[in-house]
Order: sequence, then structure tokens, then C-alpha cells
Amino acid sequence: MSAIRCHQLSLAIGKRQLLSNISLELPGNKLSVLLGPSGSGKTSFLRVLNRLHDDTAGARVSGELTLSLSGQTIHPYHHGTDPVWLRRRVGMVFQHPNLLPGSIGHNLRLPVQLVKNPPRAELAQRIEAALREAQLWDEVCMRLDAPAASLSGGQQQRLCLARALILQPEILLLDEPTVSLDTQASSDIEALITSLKCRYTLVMVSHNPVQAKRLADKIIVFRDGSLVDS
Amino acid sequence: MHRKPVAAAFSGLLALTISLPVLAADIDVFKGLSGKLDIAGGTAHIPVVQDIARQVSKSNPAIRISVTGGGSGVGVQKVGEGLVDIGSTGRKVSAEEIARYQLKPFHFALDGVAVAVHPSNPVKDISLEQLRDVFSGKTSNWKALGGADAPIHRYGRDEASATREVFVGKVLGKDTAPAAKTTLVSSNGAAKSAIARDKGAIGYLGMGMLDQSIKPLSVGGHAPTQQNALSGDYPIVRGLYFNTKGEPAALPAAFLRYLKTNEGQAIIRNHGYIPAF
Amino acid sequence: MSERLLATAAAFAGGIAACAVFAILALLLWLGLPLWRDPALLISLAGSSWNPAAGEIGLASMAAGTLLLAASALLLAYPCGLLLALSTLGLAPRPLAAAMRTLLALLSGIPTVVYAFVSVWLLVPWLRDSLGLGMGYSWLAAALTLGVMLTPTVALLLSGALSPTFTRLQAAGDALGLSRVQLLLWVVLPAERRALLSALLLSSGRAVGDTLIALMVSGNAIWLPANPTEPLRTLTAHIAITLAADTQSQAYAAIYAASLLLLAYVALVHFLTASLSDESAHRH
Amino acid sequence: MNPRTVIERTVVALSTLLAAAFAGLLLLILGFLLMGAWPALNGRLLFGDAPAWPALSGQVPVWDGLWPALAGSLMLVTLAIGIALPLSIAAGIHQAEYARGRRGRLAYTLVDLLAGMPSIVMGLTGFMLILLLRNILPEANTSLLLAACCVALLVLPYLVQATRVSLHQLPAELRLSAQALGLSQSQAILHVYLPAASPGILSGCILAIGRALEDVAVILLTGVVAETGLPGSLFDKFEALPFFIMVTAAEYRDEAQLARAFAAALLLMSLSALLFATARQLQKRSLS
Repeated sequence: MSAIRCHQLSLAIGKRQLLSNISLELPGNKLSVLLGPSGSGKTSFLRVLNRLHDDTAGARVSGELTLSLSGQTIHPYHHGTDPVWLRRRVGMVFQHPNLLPGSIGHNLRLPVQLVKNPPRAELAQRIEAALREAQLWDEVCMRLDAPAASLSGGQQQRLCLARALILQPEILLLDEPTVSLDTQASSDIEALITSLKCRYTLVMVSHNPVQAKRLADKIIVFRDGSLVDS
Repeated sequence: MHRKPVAAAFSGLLALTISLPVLAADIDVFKGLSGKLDIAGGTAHIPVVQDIARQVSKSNPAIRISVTGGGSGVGVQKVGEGLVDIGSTGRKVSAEEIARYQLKPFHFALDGVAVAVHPSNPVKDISLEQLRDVFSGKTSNWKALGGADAPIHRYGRDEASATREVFVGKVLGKDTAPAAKTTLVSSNGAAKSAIARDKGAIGYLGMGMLDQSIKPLSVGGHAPTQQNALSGDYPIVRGLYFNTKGEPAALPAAFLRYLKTNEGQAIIRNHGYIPAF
Repeated sequence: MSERLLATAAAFAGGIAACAVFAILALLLWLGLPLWRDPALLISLAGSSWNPAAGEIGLASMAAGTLLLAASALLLAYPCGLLLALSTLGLAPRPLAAAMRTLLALLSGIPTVVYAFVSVWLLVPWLRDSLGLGMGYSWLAAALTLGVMLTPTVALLLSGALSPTFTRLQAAGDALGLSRVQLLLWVVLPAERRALLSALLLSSGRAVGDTLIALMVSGNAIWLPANPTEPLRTLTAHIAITLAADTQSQAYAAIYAASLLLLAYVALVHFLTASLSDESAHRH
Repeated sequence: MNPRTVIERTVVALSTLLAAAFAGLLLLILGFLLMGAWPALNGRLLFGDAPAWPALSGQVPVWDGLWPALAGSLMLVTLAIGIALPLSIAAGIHQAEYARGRRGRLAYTLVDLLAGMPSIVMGLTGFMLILLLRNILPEANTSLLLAACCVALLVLPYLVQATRVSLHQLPAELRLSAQALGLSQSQAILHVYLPAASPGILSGCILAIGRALEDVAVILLTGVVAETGLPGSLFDKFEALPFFIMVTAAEYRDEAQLARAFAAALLLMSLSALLFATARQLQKRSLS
């Protein structure tokens, strides 16, 4: 069953055509890797999936996109779809760790409180669960109040992952999550991603064919805003 | 009597202290009253009002008196618009002003407008004609007045000032415009401190403001004393007024009544003015 | 719901902030109605003779006084500010440059009234008694005071505007073997011509808007000074002085016109600055 | 010598000279004020002859002391910032996050114009408004409240600009991640953007406090007086330090009062130095 399906999907910002006529299907609970040189449209495509281009001036998306979330078919770009609601179901991790200013705990607490507002007792559980899932719990459980910026690069990226996971998304978008990390931290993240793919639909952008081959269930290659047949 | 003589000040103070036990009733005109009394306007009045405010605050802390200057124009404007309770002026308010704002003037003291120079200036006397020439800009060197060969530095007041109005009216008359090149200061006090610091200065201010830091000139041979002002020998004289909009309310009325008491008159005298009662 | 609430509250506050200018403008225009209706008065406004008793309410000498004072103060403040900005950027040795920035910030934080006060007690007597330059209260005294007051502000403004470019080009300059002063003078300054100009405009707005120094130090004579040792009167000081007049009088009405003149100047400066930054935005 | 070299050397020499001159100027001002203020720098400076504690709360009137002016200034600044801050943060949010296109640009322009407005014009407007208001509400008068409102209007544009600029300068990644987390716009603004922008807003706020503290032209017309003691309510007239300095510079009654004006200038300078130090500390903390 495919979790993400698009047909003739195009994106233009102003006069620049970033994506043209993308048609593809990505499988659920699998890891799909988007591959291609920089500027080929991988990241733009990823951001189309959670409507992150909405606030970009002059951005236009055309074509068809459907996501399958909890067995329901969702049309992200239909009028009735709330982008905020969509983004809560489709989590995202960026190239560089995008931490909120504040402590480690704050980075997890703030989104979950604002989005789900669980009772206090459950909040701590959720934080622990997300940190365990991101394999960070043992390293930070004693210092949740420390500034998030005091973590190492790899830890920060796992914190971002935990922050996405704590909202219990079904689809997780990963935009070159290992690009700013050293070899050891990269392989930690890769192992983590592999362990997540049975529970989430993962879409990852990568510019490294070796990494893609190592991890992917499906590989999509982009060039100049279009798909390359693989 | 060139300056406010120490003796007079002393006797005023003495009168005040001696009279205190006997006239303890004077300040009682404020008894039982409370609230605020805002006074603004003529700058010659400020020392008098400040003194009274201190007396009142000692005996009746429930009364709050605020005082600020700005000039007589401000006094008329603010009391007319109802922004303050009493507007003080260094001149009689005009019939037009009375009609427009329903002002009720209260004449409480007489003040001469003195002409003063720096203490080091050798000039002692000036005639009305010479004064006119100086302030209209015709004369601009002290040599013409028997002083050193140095330029005359004119200090005047802005248009809101009654001191200016009286001085210009009595000295220059209607047809002569005051010299444009006159440094303008904002109060009687400011005129005094400016003259005291400038060797070439000449300026005018209320007689009550005179002290040893500046040297008053006699005009046409008449020394600028309040006695000469009262007798009419000294030519430039004006009245000091407190004006209310309509009949004064309880607190302003008490203030005006207090001025008439011995204690109030002592304060007026103490600041170099002659009570008009 | 809270979405709407925040958007509405923000829009409301934004509206208040934006409408304030219109409100002030409308109020001044409306209050000045008697002036605009009377052609004779309007003509008199443009004249240079101020004698309200005779119906003459000319603002020309005050307008000229404002321009003279602002221009001369900037003549002092702008070059000094520029030199000081350069010295904080890199001409001074590093620890000294940091101390300089602190000094400039401290100086720019000194209240205007303190500058004016010190000037009344220090500069004015010095000009009058030691140098024998007239009465002391003068165009010169006010220009010096205003210039000294503006200098640190100009310096901070310029160093803020120049420092990104300087930092960006520093490595390249070092690689080319340029000294700091060479990099600043021949590369950074020409590249930031517009920033230099807009800082000048911005500080001219401050110079024109100052009331206190003009009021306390310039002597306030209604008179166009023939040389800097003579007193002058600015529009702002004129407003402050004339406020004491009868609110219904023509003299009072003239201060609405004076206020509008000042506003017109502020608007002119703003639009010049805006057009500068627009053009530079287009170029990049 | 190459003419360029001459220019370079002149610039270096002049800038060093100027730096020294301005350092000297600060010392000169400080020394001069200190000398003038010396006779007044004693236990009686703030409260005159009044006992300190009762005078502090206004139970006993203070004559010949700076306390009423200092307290008046502090009350004025607190009130003005209290009025301006919420309003201008909301307006700044509107301009940075909601207002777009032509209307957004117009809003910027108007606030920038307000920032350039001479303060005396602001004061005149406040005064005329109260005269008009008196037609409807005869009790309205120039007072602490009116002055605070006008001063709030004076500092409003600085605060709006500070809020707007700090929000604009937030890194794009922060916005993306807040959105990717599924925060609604208002949630992102209130819980992510505003906290992240707060150092910038705070330093704008300190600048605004400095402006409010030193202003004379606005309060001149809207409620400040030469002598009244502590204001008993928002509707009373009040004293203020800068106004006291201005008036006393011209019309001091005796040397003691003049010395107090010097001391007041020194006090005002210390207050602004204190503000500056606070701003420094905040900047350091936000950097770390």
C-alpha cells in the first residue's frame, strides 16, 4: 500500500519552476530515499509534502497529491485541509539541527504541550518515550534542563528527531539529516533511522548514493526538478 | 536702598517668627480644607507661592499646592482653559481676557520693574530715553552710557511675560519695536542669573528679584525701590495679580484670604513686593 | 479562536500605531483652519517678521534658524562621527576599540538636558568671557552643543551600518595585503555610500527635531544671525516659547504651521531615506 | 608620499585624536557636574530636611530635595513604558507577521514617520487633545496620566521597530521548524518567535526607557510643574528630573538650589549609565 502518491505535481516560486510533473508513489512503513545533485528539487519536493512552501511568497503548487494517514486518504492541497493539522501528522527533521532556544526538555515540552496538551504525568512519559525512541534518553535523562545548544551535533539531530516523534506522526520527512555530522554520529543516526522504519513511513533526502543504497527500500532520483527513471 | 536690605529681610523674618504664636490663626484659613491647588503663570510670583505652599503643607498636609512658571501669558491661558485653579499675572488682565474667560483678578502686590546690569559695570543711572535707545537697538555700546567701550548685551523676556509687556509699554511705547537681537530668557529668575554672569549685560526684572548678584540702575535719578515705585517716582511699575475663573472655589479663596493676613503680607514683603491691601 | 484573537489584537495595535501620525496631522490641520482660511495671514507666515501684536507672524527666520543650526551641528557631528565609527571598526587597536564602543554608548546615553545644562554653565561663559564672542548664547554655542550631542549617535549609527560589510570583506582584504585603514577607506566606504547618506539623513532628522538645546543655549532672538556668535531661534524653540500665548491668538495658530513645517521636513527625510534603500535593494 | 597614504595617515591620526577628545569630554562633563554638585552631595540631597522614610512614601512633603522629581520621573517612565510596551509588541507582531504587501509597507512608513516626529509636536498634540477632551469631560486635565500617554506615544515607534526588526531577523530555520512541528501561527508567534526575539525587544525597551527618562519637550505641556511634591494619583501634576534641571539652570534661587540641579544632572546621567549597563548584561546573557 502506498502512503504517498502524487500525479503531475509541479512547484513554481515566482517565475522559477522548481518541480515539474512529478508522478510517483512511496510505500508505507518503508524508507524511501530521494537522491540527486544539489538544486535538483529533492528538498523542494520534501517540503511540498507538508505544505512548508505555504509562506513562501509567490509559491504555487499544482497537480495532485494524496497522503494516506490512519487509513484515510488526505488531499493536502484541498481547501478543507488545515496545514497545521497536516504538519502535526507529517513530522520533519532538517539538514541542520533546528533547535528552539531553551533547554533540552523545553524543546520537547513546548510542541507537545501546544499540540496535544496532555496531562502532566503523561507529559513526562511521552518525553521519555520519544527520547528512548531517538536513542538519546541515556545521554540526557540527567540533564533535561541543560541548554539544548550544549549537546553535540549528533545529539542535537537526535533531539530534533525525538521532537518530531513526540507528536506521534505517521510520516516522517528527513532532509539530509546526516549531512552536518561526522562519520560516527552519521552511522548512529543511520542505525536509528533503520530501527524506525517499521513504525513510520520515512522519506529521506540524501546526496550520497552509497548511503541511499545502504538504507533505502526505494530510491527516487531527481535531476533539474524532474524524476530520472531508475 | 539699592538692594533688598538684609535688615528688611531680617525684620520680615522677625515679624514672621514673633507673629507666629500670636497669629497662629492666620494659617487656619486653610483649616478643614483638602485637595489640590494648581497655580501657574507669572514667574515673579513663584517665590511667594512656594513659601505659602511650605507653610500650608506644614499645618495641613491634606492640601497639595503645585506651582509652575511659564509667564503671565501661561497664567491667563491655563486658568482660562480651567487647567489650573489660579493663574498668576504680572499685569492687570485685559478687559477682553476677563470677558472671554470670566476671569476674576485679585490684586495682591505692587512691583516695580528694575533695570539691572552686572555688578562690575560703572554705569549707575540711565534716563528713560537712553533706556529706549538701548532696548530698541539704537544704542549698542556701553560708551554711549558712560561705561566702558564694550558692546551692550541685551536680555529680554518672551511674549508671554508681563514684565516684558509692562517694560516695553512704559519704556518703548507703542511705536518703537524692541530690538530683534535680544537674548530671550524665560523668567525673572533667569534674567537675574543671566545678568549676574555677563559683564556686558543689561536686562529688566521684577524688583522683588533683586539681590547682590546684580546691580540695579536708577532710572531718571530715581532708585528702584518699592517705596519709589509706590510713590510713583520710579516710572516702571506694575501690579501682581492672582486670577481665578469666576468666583474662586473654597481652596483658592482660602489662598487669597491668606495673602491678606499678617502672615501672608509678611511673606509678600519678605520677597520684596509691597502688599496691595 | 485564539488564532483570530491574536491577529485581531495585533491588527488593532498596529492600527493605533499607524493612525497616530494621521491623527496628529489631522489635528494640526484642523486647529490651524483659521490660518489656512485667511490669505493675508498665510502670506504673513512666509515672511520673516514676527510681531503678533501687529498681525505679523512670519516663520521664515525660525525656519532658517532651524536649518542653519541643524546644518552646522551636522557639519561638526557627521565627520567626527564617521571618524569615530572608523576607529571603533578597526583603526584603533582591538582592546581600545571595545573601550571606544562603550564610551560612545555612554555618551549617546547622556540625556540631552545634561548636555544643554553643561553647555549653559561651561561653554556659554567660556565663549563670552574667555573668547569674548558676544553674549555666549548663540548659534555657535547651540551648534557646538548639538554637534557634540549628535556625534556619538552618528558614530554608533555608522559603525552599525558599516560593520557587516567590513566583517565580510576583512578576510579578503587581509589576503590582498590591505591594511585596515586602506580596506575601510577605499573599499568599505565606497561600497556603503548609500548607508553613509541615509545615516546623514537620519541624523539630520534628530538635529531638526531637537528642542531643548536650541531653547536653552541658542539665545532665542527672532533674528537671522549674521555670524555664528549671534543668537538665533529655531522652529522647535519657537513652538516651546509661543505655547505660552493665548490659545485663540494668531501667534498660537502660527505654531500649528510651525509644527506642520517640521512634520514636512521629517516626511521629506523619511522618503529620501526610503528611496535610497529601495534603490539599493533593487541593485542587489 | 603617495596622496592616498597621506589621507590614510591623516584619518588614523584624526580618529585617534577625536577618540581621545571624546573620552576627555566624558571626563570633563562628569568632573564639572561633580564639582558643581559637590555642596549638595550629602544626606539631604534627596529629602531635604524631611525624615527619609515618611518622605519616601509622600506622607511628609519634601522641600529642597530631589526625591519628588526623581520619583515623578520614575513613575512617568514606568507608566509610559507600561502603556507603550504591550501596544507596541502587538503592533510589531502585526507588522512582522501579519501585514503584507502595500498595507504592510504603509504601516512601516507611518511608524517610521512617528519615530521622526519632534517631541515638542507630540507634546503640543497632547495638550490640544486635552483641551478638546475637556469639552466632553470637564474633569480632564494635564496630569501624570496624560504626560505618560504622550511619552508612550513618543517611545511607541522605537518599540514597534525593535519588535518588528527582531522578529524579521529570526533565522528562517526557526520559522520552518516551528511550522514543521505543526504549531499554528499564533502558537509559533507566542511560544517560539517572541521568546527568540525577546533580547532584541528588551534592548529596544531599554532604549525607550532612556528616551522617556530624558524627555522634557513632551511633558513641558502635559503636566510637569516646578514644585508639587509626590503626585498623589494619576490625575495629579508631577515633578521630573530633566524639567527640574532645565528650569533651575535658568532661574535658580540660591547656590544650594543650583548645586541640586548639578546633582540632578549627575543623577540623571547615572540612571542612564545604569540602563546602559543593564542592556550590556542582557546582551551578554543572550549571547551565551
